[in-house]
Amino acid sequence: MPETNMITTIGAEHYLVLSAILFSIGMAGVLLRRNLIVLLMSIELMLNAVNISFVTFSYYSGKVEGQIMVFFVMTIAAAEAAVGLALAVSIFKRFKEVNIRFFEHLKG
Amino acid sequence: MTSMGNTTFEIVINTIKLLAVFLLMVQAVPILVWLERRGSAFIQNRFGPNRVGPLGLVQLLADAVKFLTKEDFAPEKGNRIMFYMAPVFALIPAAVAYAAIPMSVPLKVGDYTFLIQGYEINVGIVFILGISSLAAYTILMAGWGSGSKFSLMGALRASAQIISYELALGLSIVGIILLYGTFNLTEMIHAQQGIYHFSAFGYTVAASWLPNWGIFYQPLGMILFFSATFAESNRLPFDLAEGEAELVAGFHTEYGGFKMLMFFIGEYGHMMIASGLMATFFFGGYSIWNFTPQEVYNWCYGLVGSEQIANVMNVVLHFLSYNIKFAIFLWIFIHVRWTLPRFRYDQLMDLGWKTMLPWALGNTIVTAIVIFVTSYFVIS
Amino acid sequence: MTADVFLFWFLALITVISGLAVVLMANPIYSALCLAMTMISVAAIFVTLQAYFLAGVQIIVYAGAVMVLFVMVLMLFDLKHELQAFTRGRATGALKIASVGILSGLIVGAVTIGLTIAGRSSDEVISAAAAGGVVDTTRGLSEALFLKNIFGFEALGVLLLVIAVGTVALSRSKGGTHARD
Amino acid sequence: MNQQALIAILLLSPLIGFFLNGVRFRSTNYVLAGSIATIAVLISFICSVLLFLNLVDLPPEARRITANFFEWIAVDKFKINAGFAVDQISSIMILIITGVGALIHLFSIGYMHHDKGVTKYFAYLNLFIFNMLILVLGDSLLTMFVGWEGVGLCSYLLIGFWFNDSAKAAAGMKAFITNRIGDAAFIIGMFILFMTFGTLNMHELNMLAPTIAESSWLGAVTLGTMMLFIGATGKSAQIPLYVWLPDAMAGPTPVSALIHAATMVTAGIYMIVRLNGLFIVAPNTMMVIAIVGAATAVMAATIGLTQFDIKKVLAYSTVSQLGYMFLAVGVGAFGAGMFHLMTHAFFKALMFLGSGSVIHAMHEEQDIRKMGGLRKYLPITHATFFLGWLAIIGMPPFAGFFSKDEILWKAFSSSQGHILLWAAGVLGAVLTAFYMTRLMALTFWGKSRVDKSVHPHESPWLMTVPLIVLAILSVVGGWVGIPHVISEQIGHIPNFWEHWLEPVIRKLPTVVEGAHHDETMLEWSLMGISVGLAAISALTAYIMYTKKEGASDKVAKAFGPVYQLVNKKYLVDEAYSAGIINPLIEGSKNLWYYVDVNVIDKATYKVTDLVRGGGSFVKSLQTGNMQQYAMYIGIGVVVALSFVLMR
Repeated sequence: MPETNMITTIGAEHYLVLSAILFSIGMAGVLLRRNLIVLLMSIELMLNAVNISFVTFSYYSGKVEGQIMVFFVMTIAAAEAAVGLALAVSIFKRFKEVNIRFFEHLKG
Repeated sequence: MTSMGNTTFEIVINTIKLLAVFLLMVQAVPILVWLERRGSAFIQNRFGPNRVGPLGLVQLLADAVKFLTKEDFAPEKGNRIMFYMAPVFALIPAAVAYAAIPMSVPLKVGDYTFLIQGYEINVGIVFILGISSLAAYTILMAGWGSGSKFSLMGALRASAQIISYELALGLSIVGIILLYGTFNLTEMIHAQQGIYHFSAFGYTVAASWLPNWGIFYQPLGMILFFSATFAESNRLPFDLAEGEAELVAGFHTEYGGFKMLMFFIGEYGHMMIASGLMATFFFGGYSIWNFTPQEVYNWCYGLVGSEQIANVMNVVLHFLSYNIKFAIFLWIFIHVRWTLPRFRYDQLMDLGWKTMLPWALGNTIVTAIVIFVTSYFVIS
Repeated sequence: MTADVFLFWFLALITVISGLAVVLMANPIYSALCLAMTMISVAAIFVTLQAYFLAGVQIIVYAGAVMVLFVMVLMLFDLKHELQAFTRGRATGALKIASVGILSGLIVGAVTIGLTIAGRSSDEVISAAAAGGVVDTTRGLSEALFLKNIFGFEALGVLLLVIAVGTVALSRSKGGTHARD
Repeated sequence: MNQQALIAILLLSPLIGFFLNGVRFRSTNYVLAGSIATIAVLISFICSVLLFLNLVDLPPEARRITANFFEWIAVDKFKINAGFAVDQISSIMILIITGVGALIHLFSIGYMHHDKGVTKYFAYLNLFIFNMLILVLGDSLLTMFVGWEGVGLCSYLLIGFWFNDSAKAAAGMKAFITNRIGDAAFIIGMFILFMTFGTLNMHELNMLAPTIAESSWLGAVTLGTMMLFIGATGKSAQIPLYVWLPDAMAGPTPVSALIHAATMVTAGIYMIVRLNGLFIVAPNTMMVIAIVGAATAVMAATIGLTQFDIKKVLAYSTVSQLGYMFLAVGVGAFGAGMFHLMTHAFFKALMFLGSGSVIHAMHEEQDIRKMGGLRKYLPITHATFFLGWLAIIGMPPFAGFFSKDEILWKAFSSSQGHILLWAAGVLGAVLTAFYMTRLMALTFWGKSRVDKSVHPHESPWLMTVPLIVLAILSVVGGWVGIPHVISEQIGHIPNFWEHWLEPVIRKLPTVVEGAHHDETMLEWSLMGISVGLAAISALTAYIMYTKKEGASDKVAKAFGPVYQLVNKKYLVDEAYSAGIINPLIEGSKNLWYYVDVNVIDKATYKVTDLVRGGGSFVKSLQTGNMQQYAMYIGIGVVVALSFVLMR
């Protein structure tokens, strides 16, 4: 296998590592932030990271199915954002704040 | 990034072209402002600016000087970063989107072919829609950064209006996309050249004098699209974002001077995108009534006898054709602004969600069915 | 260093920085705007991967609609700088960060191992892409979507309908602009 | 036109009618509703006629038109098509169903015009026709069963049509539940037949039956056919499941005419005739069928003697006539059974519609003790009813004579027959003549006992036209099957009926010994005996109920307890409720109290307690902090991924 320069030759690994980094950032956001809306945004970040890897695989395998999955993910993301925001709005109406700890009232 | 060209010459020319398109857009704004002021005066039966220079044309320069020399200030309670960023960002979507609209036939110079548009992108429609939807951010940023409740209210209204009408806007052109089977604006214009003709059930129908324009296939789509673009560019009768009776001046209440001018440019830029898209989707783009570019070229060639000059002439003629259509729509924008009253906010939302969206959806469905039926069943 | 390589590093940098900013900014409005930035740069990354249509859709759906909604809601709430933006507890915080770190490391490891096991170094993959190539992406995409994956498409339609109804039900307040009584 | 398309139109036309009327069921526009329904059935009738003519054009062996619309069920070897077949038997049935059905629809427009639920009524009628056509045309037992259940449903809906009256609603329920018993047996029969033959297609069953009969255990076939027959006793109101039919008279009278006289109740006979190849290899079942049929014929006729409700008399008469048909198929005279089915459809529909006309004229009065002398008020009804009467008591040359005589002759002469069966048949005929004459006498003849406030009037043309058509059919309907002995005397008219059915009906040999001449003499004399006895019986009844008033009461007193027993329908209903229904209810109560509460409930409580105990432990892990949950997920992914990578 010829030695390739990791900086001057861009391959699938680069995109996938970028995707992994973005995913981890999003996950850290989900775990660490307290604001419900920022939490939702972090989830969007994770979904985007996954989208990148889908498109990467689609490109490097020459198949279009990966992009179909991105479509589906986008739709799910939009739906999730809509419901999440609606929930946030109702939480805000009730408590005048959107802190995640208000959801602790929902525990069984 | 091959779209910028393969050789240095091409890259340089393309860069210049991008700049030229941007400047073209920005320079059109003062003219439009003058046109709007004179036009409104004409409509309201008064004089308008007519003192500075012939017909008041130099008024533009005076205005520019005034804008530039005004004091630059920011509201104390506001968010300075956003306040200054918003007007700059207002320019970007308009300029980037406008550059994607083809304005004339490609110019052939030797081995090179130059497109008379900022750049070509294969999914032009999606791209333009996406970029112009980013305009909502600038308004929100301006409203938030101003730290004023009028600004914020105006910004919220405007952005809600923009994302609401984006649906109707997008759906209203699905019919035309289905019809031409492409997202590429140039291909779309190609499909609209020549005389009116289409094939159905295996037969070809042709008219002798009608042009092959989209409006004759999608009249409903045209009306919906044009109305939605009014809302997208925040113009009367949909200028709830400004609503001076209620909100002072909406999201740009706190702006003055050059920053204000940038918002102006953004708004007019949206108008220009809308007019350009109207011309491209429904009125054949740069193509000339009843003639294909090849016919025009042949005519030019017969006239001057030189390929090079004929080429240039062809380009110029088509550029003129495009600009005439473009100007007509811009004038309609202005005329409507000074003719129609403003909607109430709930009327606006009703119109968007309960009237235009269903009609656009119906238009899409009917178009799809008709295309399927006429192309699937062939009567031999 | 060619333009493509430069573009990738540039976009990757913007993506990572704005992504980090989403998580680290204390003011949620900045977070949201940074996320919009991330979305746009992800769209640009799609363009470098020749997924033009997806890039457009990414901008329309994410940047143009979803994020505008986020920003609107945030502005509506008028949330200022948060005093306590992050969760409490050092031990759990450390555990969380550690798990995230390990996870990202594992993903990277999995990717590299996976690519090696598959015996496809990036060169081969690129040549495969160049040979096969996704040429007319929009047409291929629509064919794959409407012919092969039509069930998923329809199911998503149903999902969106349910979501629309649910969202309206959640955020419905008494009265409104059309209140009759 | 394409045959399959014809079958499709035939089936779909009533269904469309049902939907058209069903979606606007609150409407009270009886003209529109009736027109839609009648035209829908008329279209079906036209299709039936066209199919019949197409069938005639084919050579006798190939007279079978099939239409497979789609594969309905496919599980391994078990494959059922939505397949429909028109052959000699089913073509006759569809003609009867759609023809008589159309007439009854027409009659209903007049009869139901004042009813609020008229649109719903017509929707139900159309649905019934549709289901009946499925039953008749379905080429496999399962397809037939769909129609079988469908007509049961429609019957239930129409019996309980006036469901505000709890007695009528209960009658509907009784019909439905009684039918369920038969249906359960029918399903079991299908299971057995499928296990034995590996198919449910009736054509294949008929073909396979003789080969199986030779090679394998006959018990399965006997058991399967017996189960099917029990199903048939439910649907066709035979002992022991006949009790629902008299109660079913709670429905509107045209319904009684269509469903409970002409079509649905004959489904059992039709089913047996369709499967004649199968039944004929199970002589034990055939014997049971014949005995049950004969017993029902006599028993129902005796009950009919004592009833005073005009519709009840006709209902018991129907049960009795159905018994005749079962007697016929039981002795292997499948053709005769179908023949009687057809003639019975004509004259019994006629009589029910006639009684409907009478009831209509008498303002919903059904008690024949309050009638009498209606002849002068209802001339057309009387005339048509009179013809129907002649047909049912078997007077030559009316329709009933030919079919009934054919059955009696076969009961005597077939290898499955017996002289006792013949005697029971003759007894039934005599009783039938008596009670039908009684009905005629009390309703139309003699002195008027009509209440002063009631002014009887002749019905509108919408109701009389169907009566007239059916009366004509009752007269001439039997002429398609004139027996050899008679046709030889009057000039060799061929027996169309036998020729038509010959390719699809298996025949049993006749076993009467002696020469041809003797046989003819025997047939003539048997014919003479039955007709003569019936005539005497009718004359007696005529005298008893018109000339000598009080004679009937004297007879009733003379028989005393027997009369009471018969009048109370042999106390069968009471016996059922004491013997079966009440023990069932008591047993269920005990089951509920001892088994359900003490065993099952307690067990489930124990399980829930266990789960709840476990849950309260797991609950403590749920802090409600979502980020903690997310962390759990993250740790889980880390563990899983590292496991995969380290492996």
